[in-house]
Amino acid sequence: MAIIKMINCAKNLIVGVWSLIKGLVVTLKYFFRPTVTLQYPTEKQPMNDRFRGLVGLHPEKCIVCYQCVKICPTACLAITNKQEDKKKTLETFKYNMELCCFCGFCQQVCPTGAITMTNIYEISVFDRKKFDINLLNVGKYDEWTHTLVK
Amino acid sequence: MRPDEVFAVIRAKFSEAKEETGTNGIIIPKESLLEVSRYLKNLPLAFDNLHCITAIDRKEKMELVYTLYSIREHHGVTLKTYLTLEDLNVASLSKVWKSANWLEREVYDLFGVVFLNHPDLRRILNPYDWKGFPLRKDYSHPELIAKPRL
Amino acid sequence: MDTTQTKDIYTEEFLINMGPQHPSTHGVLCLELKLDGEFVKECTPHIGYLHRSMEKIAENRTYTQFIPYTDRLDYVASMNNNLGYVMAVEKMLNLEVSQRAQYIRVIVAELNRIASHLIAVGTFAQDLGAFATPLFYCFREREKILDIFDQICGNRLTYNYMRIGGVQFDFPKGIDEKIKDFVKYMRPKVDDYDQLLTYNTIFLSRSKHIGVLPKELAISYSVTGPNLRASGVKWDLRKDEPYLVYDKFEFDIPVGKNGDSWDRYKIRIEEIRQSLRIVEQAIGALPEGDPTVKVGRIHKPSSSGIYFRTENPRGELGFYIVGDGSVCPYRLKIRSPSFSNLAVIPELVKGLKIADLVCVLGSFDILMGEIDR
Amino acid sequence: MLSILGFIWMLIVGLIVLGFIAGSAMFLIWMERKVSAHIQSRFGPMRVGWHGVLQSIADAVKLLLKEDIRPAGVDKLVWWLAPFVVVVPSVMVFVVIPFGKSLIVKDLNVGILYIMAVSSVGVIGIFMAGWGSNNKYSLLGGMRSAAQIISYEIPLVLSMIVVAMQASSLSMQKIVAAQSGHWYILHPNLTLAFVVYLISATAEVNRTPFDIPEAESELVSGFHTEYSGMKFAMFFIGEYTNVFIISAIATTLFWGGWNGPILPPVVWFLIKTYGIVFILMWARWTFPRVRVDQLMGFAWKALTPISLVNLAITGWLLLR
Repeated sequence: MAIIKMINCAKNLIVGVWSLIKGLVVTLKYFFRPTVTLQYPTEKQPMNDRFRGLVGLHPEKCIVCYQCVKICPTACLAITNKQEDKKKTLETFKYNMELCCFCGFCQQVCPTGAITMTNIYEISVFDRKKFDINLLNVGKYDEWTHTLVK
Repeated sequence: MRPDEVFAVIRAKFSEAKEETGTNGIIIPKESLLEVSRYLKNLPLAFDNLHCITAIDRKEKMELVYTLYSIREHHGVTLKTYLTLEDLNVASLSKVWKSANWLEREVYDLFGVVFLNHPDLRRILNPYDWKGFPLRKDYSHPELIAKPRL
Repeated sequence: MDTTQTKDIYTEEFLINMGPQHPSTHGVLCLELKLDGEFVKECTPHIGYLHRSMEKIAENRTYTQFIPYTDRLDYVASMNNNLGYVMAVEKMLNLEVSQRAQYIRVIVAELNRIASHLIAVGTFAQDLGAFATPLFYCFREREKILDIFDQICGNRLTYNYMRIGGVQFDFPKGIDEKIKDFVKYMRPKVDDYDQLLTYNTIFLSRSKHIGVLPKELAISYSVTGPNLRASGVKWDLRKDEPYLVYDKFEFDIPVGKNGDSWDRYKIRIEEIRQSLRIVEQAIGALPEGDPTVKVGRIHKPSSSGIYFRTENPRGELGFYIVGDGSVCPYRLKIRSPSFSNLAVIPELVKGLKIADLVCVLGSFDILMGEIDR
Repeated sequence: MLSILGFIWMLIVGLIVLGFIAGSAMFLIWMERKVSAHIQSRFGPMRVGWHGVLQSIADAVKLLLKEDIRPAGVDKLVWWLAPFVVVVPSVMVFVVIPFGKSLIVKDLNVGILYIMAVSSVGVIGIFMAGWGSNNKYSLLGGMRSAAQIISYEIPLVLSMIVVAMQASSLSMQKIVAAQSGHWYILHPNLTLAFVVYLISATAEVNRTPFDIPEAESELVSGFHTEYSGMKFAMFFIGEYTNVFIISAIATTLFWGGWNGPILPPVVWFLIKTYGIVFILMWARWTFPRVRVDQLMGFAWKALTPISLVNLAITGWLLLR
């Protein structure tokens, strides 16, 4: 009995050591493989067409149908309009980015393609007030785009 | 077993059970809930899995829904109980199915239904010193922010 | 408290708060531990630190508007949450979904299952002290899946891809080649994990026979998903109550023997293999058609209560929805798998060491986002 | 006159060694980050200097400038003293490490004994840190560390004694000189001793798979949770100095020290040492951590008997 026990013990030891060596082989294999990460701020992943970043607007296309405001789950869009002889025109288009959950509903529901989702995703600022964005302002995203690497 | 067969078996044992029209729900008066669930746990029905407990605030009454499944027999049933708002007490099922413990705590936390003989009836999702029961329809909180326009 | 007092030297149990800030509680879970030296005498979980009142929010949102919120339940398997929710609503509406949409749903759900299991495996290894290396390997592979999702739906974590009645976008050009490549790439990697971790003797001795969850206890606590299967119960909704087109694919349900931590880990590794099989079959049989639906459609279902559950990576995700014919649900209950899975942990860890507690917690793969909702 | 010259020489070598310790700890930290990064398919530090070689210096400056936070309720003296108690013994061990034929601070005739005595003082520092921090996790870490290091001391010492018997000297230089022909690693019994030594030394310096006093995922870094700024840096320097020391001792005792053809002795010594350091790092980034009872069981049930048997066999081989 004792001999069988000893043999089993030795067998376990050998199997155990062999399993450890196998693990070491795996890590050594990847040690010599090329790395897969990017050097982030200097190298960036290419964005694809469907990426959902900050909300952008083509004001000339907007027909003030309020669909985007109605579908927004977090109520981060707000529109006011002017009534000029039966034709509505856009007056203000406020976007509270703090509430935005980047779901893309507003872009998908827009009948004329006035709302787009931009590629901007590095959206940290030091001042909370900067999250209240006037989408009609042309230079609204300068805060985040001027540092972008082209 | 199909849902109507399950109902037939329950009906044969408990004459107070009623079938809800349109769904597979079985309405049980709250007094016999514990007895019925003890019966359901064992053969021939073998509902070994209490999957979900939830409450619905129907404004004038509180509806409790127990979703049961049987892993052994591959069938399911929905038990329903109605409580009046004045008397929100019901027997705890945590002795029958252990999963009832936390699920009942959750219902207590959000709706204020008191489960009698529950081993550990404390709030679970809200802070322990929270006032009120948030999922009731008459609940309001000063800090609730504006809903989106629907 | 049990105190043995001899004059002024005495010993007593030692109360320690593990969490809400702790590296291996997988989020903001607080475990109040009563320790006797290294041994756990009592464990009381405190949850709710991530409570965002999803169920109350749902009562104030339209059926479509709630889809992005489901992303935030189990945030490493958003596709599966989306799927469970939209299928529950479709069941209320008796909506037919086109074949192509169903296939696409299966493919993305299975890819997301792989991504989720990769995180489970990686963090479990991390909890056992295999510092960062398996985690990084898993994240490397997961990144490929996220790239695919990024192309399909435009986001890497909160996909918001499923729609009531279909999906938002059709597959872009060339994505099926990419998925096929991924399946080819992934298979040898799973073998690597086997070599690096699964049969490693230290890993085995740490996780074998630790936190054994017997069959009856698992069923009684309504533990679901891989954790239930590890306890030896052959129960998978994809086979037992097939939804979508799962009945058309060939795959096995891995079942564990002992129900210990190692089994729970091993089931996940095997499920990655099975999911790869499903993805491969589905991408080969992808039918033509238009899977997309318009997002602006208003749904006004009415029902006195409908319960629908799907097989999520962490277990069975159920939605109980009551509709009163208005645009918003009257009541929406989310039955999250991790909630029930966590409830069993205090019973399992009694008498184990702290290191084993971490091991058990890691092997259950809980996620606070869906526990606290 | 001669003794004054000898003393000055000792001082110069001592200063070189002291500079070397700081440099080597920083280099090792960089090396660990690079090795772990490449094992994990990442880059690691890349920005400060060529491939981030100066990263450790940047980190050291950052740690120096950091606020030194003292948590409430600490045992002031013990808490303050602990980092020094950890660092000083590991620096002291450098006295007897032979980098070259004459590049040794002082060739004590009780070299091995000195190493054994001094290096085990470090555990007191770790225990002090655990006790003084007034943190339950730290206390658990300190307790574990005391139990672990005391247990692993025994196989460590037993495997070093084998070398002392083979060389029939305790002096490090004499041991190296005895290996000028063939290195001790070529003897089967000494190979076994080397394996035992390496395992127990890994446990001795609390590195994965034996890092239970730190145990990031269980005890949240254990004994040094509450330290910040330069005190934390001291623990770090202590840890990496220890890594260098155990590799250097392994080189000296088993791999022929600075012996080697063509290249100068110092280079040989460093090549061998960093080779062993690489093995330690490789293992650290591959294996999971063992549990505390398995760790103790392994020391008492496996390593100690093996090294005792090895000791007996060596004795028999020598007296034969």
